[in-house]
Amino acid sequence: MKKILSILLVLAVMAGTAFAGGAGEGAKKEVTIGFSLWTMKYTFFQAVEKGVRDACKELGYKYIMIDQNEDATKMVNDLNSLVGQKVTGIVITPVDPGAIGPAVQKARDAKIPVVCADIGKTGPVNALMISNNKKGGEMAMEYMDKLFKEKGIESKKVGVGRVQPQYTYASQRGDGFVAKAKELGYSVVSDLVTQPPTAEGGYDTMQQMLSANPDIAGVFFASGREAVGAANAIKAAGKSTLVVGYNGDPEEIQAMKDGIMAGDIAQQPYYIGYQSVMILKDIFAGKTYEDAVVPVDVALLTPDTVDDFQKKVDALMKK
Amino acid sequence: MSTFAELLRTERLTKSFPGVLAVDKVDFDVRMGEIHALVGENGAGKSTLIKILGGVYPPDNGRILMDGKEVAFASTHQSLENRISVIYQEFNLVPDLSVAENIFIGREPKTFGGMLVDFRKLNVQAAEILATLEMPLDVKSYVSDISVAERQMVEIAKALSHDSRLIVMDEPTATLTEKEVRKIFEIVKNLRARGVAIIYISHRLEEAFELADRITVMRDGRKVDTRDIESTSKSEVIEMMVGKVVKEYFAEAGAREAPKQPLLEVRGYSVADAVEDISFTLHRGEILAFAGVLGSGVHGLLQSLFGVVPRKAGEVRFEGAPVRIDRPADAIRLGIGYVTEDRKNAGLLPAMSVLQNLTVIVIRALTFLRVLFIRSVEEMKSFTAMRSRLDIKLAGPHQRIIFLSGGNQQKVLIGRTLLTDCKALILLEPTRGIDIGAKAEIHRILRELADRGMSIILTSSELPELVNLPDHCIVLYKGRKTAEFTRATMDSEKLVAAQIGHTEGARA
Amino acid sequence: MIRFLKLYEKFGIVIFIALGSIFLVAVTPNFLKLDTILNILAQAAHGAIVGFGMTMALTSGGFDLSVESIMALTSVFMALLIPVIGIPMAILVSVLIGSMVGVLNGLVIAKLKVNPLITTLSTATIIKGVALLVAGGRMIVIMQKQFMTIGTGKLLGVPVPIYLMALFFGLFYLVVYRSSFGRHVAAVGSNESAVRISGLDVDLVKIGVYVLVAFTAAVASVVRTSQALIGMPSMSPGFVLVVLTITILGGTSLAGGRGNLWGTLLAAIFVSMIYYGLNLINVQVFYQMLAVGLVLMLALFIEGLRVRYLQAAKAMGIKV
Amino acid sequence: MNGARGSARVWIASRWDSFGLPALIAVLVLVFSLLSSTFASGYNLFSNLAFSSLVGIGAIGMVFCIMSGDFDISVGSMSALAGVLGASLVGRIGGVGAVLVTVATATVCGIVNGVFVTKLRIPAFITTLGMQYVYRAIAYIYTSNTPVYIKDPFWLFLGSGTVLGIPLPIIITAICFAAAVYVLRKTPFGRSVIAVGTNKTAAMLSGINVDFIKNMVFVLVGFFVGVATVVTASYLGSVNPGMTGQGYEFQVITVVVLGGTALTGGNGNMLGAFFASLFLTYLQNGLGLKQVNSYWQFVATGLVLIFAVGINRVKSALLGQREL
Repeated sequence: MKKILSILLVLAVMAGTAFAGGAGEGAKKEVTIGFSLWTMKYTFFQAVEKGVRDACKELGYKYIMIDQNEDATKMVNDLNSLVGQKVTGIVITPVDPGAIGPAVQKARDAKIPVVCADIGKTGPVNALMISNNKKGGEMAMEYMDKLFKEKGIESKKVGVGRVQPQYTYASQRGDGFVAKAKELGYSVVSDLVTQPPTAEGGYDTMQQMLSANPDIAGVFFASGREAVGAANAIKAAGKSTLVVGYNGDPEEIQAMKDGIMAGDIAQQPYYIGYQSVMILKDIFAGKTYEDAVVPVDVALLTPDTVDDFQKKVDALMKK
Repeated sequence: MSTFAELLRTERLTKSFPGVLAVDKVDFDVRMGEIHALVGENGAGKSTLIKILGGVYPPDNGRILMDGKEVAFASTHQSLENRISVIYQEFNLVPDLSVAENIFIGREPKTFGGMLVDFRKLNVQAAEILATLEMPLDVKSYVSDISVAERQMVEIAKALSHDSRLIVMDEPTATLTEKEVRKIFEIVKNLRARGVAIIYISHRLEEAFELADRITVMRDGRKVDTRDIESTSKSEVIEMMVGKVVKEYFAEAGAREAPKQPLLEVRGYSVADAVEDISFTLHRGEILAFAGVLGSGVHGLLQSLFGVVPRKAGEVRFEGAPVRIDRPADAIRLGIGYVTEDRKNAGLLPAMSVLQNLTVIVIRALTFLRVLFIRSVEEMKSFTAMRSRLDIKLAGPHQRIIFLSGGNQQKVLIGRTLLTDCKALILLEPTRGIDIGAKAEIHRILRELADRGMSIILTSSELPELVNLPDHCIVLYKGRKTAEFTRATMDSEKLVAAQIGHTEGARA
Repeated sequence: MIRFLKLYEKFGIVIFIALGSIFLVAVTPNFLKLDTILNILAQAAHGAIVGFGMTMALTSGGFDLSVESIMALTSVFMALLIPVIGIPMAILVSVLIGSMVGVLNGLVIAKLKVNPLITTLSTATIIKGVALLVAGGRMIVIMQKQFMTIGTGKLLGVPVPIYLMALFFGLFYLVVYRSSFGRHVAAVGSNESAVRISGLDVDLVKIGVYVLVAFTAAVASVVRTSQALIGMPSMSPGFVLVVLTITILGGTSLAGGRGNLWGTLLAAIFVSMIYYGLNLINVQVFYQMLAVGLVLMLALFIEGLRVRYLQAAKAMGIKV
Repeated sequence: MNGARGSARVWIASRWDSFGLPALIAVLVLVFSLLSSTFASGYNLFSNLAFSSLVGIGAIGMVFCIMSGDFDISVGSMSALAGVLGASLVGRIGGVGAVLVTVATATVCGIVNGVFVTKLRIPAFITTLGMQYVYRAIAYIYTSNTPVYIKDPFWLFLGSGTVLGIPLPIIITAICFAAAVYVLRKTPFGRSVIAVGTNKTAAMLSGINVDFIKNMVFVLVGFFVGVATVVTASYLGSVNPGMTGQGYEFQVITVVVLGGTALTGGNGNMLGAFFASLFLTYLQNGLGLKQVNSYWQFVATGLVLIFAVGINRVKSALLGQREL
């Protein structure tokens, strides 16, 4: 009996407030962009977020960001919640691109356009801005090949440290690297997943690679901070193995300045975020996007190019 | 050492818990170097009173004075500082520490500038204290490995190590054998000689009268009176305790024809660490008692008969047919009931109501299609029936069992098995730690059951129970049958002798 | 047999290490090399150090799931403080801050009597948030390269973390088995009410325990941070499960009362060896997971049989 | 009883189990709806309700488990394994079959855990700690780490469909909880679970087959995790061997404990778990909509947790259920 009462209590309150809320809804007319983000814990996503926010500011859009906290189910609930408050458009950087299908469908049914900012997509999204992970891996290998030739390094042994397996989109970086290595006649002697997926994990993994192949010539780590850890391990072991990372986050830039990292594949998170909103703007303006994929190029950073890259980034992030 | 100088006095001491007034304006005093017996039925407030003295419960009202000065008992620590040690019934030793560590817990001798424990010194000091108790016990052995009596000693040693002026003992002999009880008595008396005051709580009046200088009786949280032991008598004390005169403190041998048909036949029964090659027959309507001190294997035997511990050898026939009893469930199915000696740890279901505790065994019988849904009405019926049959005192069926008095809890446990209308009932220590009133009631109940044809096996560490209750009593010593008595041949001296191994001519 | 089983209780994990080593020696020449072995030990260090703390927590009948967050918090503060007050002071202060989380855990568990599991689960969330707030969500690069020595340097050819591991083992050995505090921790885990009655301040003991766990986590964080040279507000995700696996594999029971530091030490080395070894031969990460899980289950399986055998022996009246 | 104040405190305390969390939820909802016009839309409240069922359903089995004095932290991996297995079979055995397989798989995992715990007497926490590696690994290997998409209309309907305007997850949750409450309060099994949880020995002496009960409890955990997985999978439209159920175990345990079930066994509150799950959902959603910095959200959630569990402690203290 008590139980039933308590349930009724909750339902009653919900109904009441729902009614109250219902009254408020009709009011807002201005354009609102809802942004659902993987997490605010890592630099890359912070940059994406900044891009989206700036774009909205520029266009005078109202902006709501909800953090998925790396939880796929929460992500879906957040999306539904955004749909529920009738936002004008949705940008999403999904922690699990495979899991947005139904939610996106809901949004589209409610005439709300959805743009994915990187990672991937399922369901009827209007557009996906995605940086070219595979190409990034290939570029890393090509760059290494170039350096080997310059430095006259004979060893044909290279290694790759991948991101956690559940992030399939990012394992393409590794795939690209491995494919290109085979193509250029290198042998990938260790192909490991970095555990834990942080700098100190990169350190451990690199030590293991070095024990397995002391003469390993170069390694590619599919995530920047892991690459930094790996570079430290190489330094500590007094080796000269070349390290190339992926992302273009400040810690990598610093590592390259210190000369412990040979190169880095920079993504354009800010641009991805910013551009996603611009696509929405076009859609609002009547331009049709259906299931469009907008590849975003990645740039190779070398010790020479790193400085002005950093200037650019700082400029953007300070804006 | 001025004997009879007042050591501790409580004034209008009051403590209440939600729903109960546990201790009600108690004025109570203890003198130096006296043994002060504290008696009263369960729920009379004895335990609460001593827990206040032990600093476990802060009193709601009233004051406590030592040597005439008011002192605070906010924490166990403070009461120890006031050199009061309380030895609770449920032991407060740490199984995973050694005897020595337990005695000096919190006060270990240190080395390395107080950083490390000086185990050598620790063990020496502990050994010294145990020596004064003439207690041969390895101070390095883990408490988890020593006997109950030994633990009792360790508790006392612990109290001495605090060099306490007042030691409170709650039922120290409840689980001990006659021999061990003697030992404790010696120690207690020699403590008195040293000027230590002792508050001695016991349900065994004869102990109180043997030991105590004064006796205080409590009832319903109030103090009834304090008397000098010379100026009172057992019956008077009992009267004060129960408020009414309980006739026949123990059920009397009624004229009963010797039971005939066998129900349970046990042959060549052995249990590891307990008994060797035991044979006996339990007849319908018979009360069979097993007497035996700790280590006699009595408990092991009875537990094994109910399938709690595995048997090593031997055969069991129930109603003529050979049976295997590997799990309690088997025994219950056959119609054997079991009441544990360890109410707290093996009997009660603390999180559950009295009702649920009572019907736990038979619940499936009270259930539609045995699993689908419990027929609440039926359940309540059987509850009320059993409640009135055993006269269980409680607030209501949904009251939590833990809020009942020991006696009533015991009744619930017995009622639990009776609901199964079993043919045989095994009881271990049926009246341990419950008050005289309840004792008498439980004995009456057992009698009635036997008269109705129920066969009962029980064991008890209380001599009068063994002497008066059973039709037939078997004495075990170190796992073997050493003596056997019938109602006719029962003789308490011989019984005690047989229990402690002096069997000359005891066999009847 | 019985004696063997008693021995197994303490050092059973050695057998696993032996078998593991034999396997790895057989499959890869790179295993049986000095620097490989040193690296394995070095990579075992942080797990072992926190493992010692966790062993203590389990001995007290408690639990700590907040170690990851504590490491993150410490890491962040170190990165922020090193430029300001120099490396030694920064380490000191941030380890202190990390240990303070232990005080928080201890207070909630001891005073509010909230279950340790749920308490540390909550504080883990809180501290994660705090760490992110302090760092402003950034990875904070540490410029002072000499800080690397702690995690990556060598002394007489032996990595520094190994020394730390040894030091902490010795330290905790004394604390757990020889100090009165350690004995009281065991006592609390074994029979709390008894300890209360004995007039000991149980709450203080508990708080002490959680401070120690936090302390070990903070120290582990120093090692890890110096290896990464980055202050990370999100450090070593999933580490707490590794630590629990180590502690339990080491044979410390959740029941409390008795902890097995030797076991923890050896188990840490063993776990490190599995991951390191399997990576030497490029085993896919899924199979590594499977390996760890199966090994743990196997250990438990044997443990179960051991206990059963002892019980059976008791039942047959064999003195155990 | 000392004075009216005391009795008032006891009055509240004794009713906390049934009304405490609902009251908190009511307050929460009211506060947030005052702060944000969008929070309190019926749509939002209901979609949150549906979301909270993902953890809620999984919590049902865990309530039984924790009441019986045990524990299962393998539920996350269990969910992943069951999900990928079921989803991968849709093509061959159809939606209904696949759903059944999913539930069955999780249930089997439960049996495995149960056998380890009861037959080998290994503490459940440890067993499930080990199995959680194993289940997750098998899920990875079986799918060679590729997400499996749910296309089957029937299955999708279970997670995102509505009946009479009510989202199906809510209906499923309601049914599950109704059944669970019934089993717990009205059947001998429920009684046995409590008995085993509050005093194993006494239960055994009362003829209860403790091992069987414990086994069943783990089976229940598996079963309800299976159901939760089915709903979650169709809610997400896919199962991902690496993502599904990440951190699920702690979410579930959190709501169970927050719901007023004691980790010491015996005392439990089935509906409490549901309310707790709802409570946390509304909290996070509200904070999110209020644009509270996500770092602060961590802090807030943690504090609320401690606070809420702390209240349960205070309650039992007020009721004089003090253990010495």
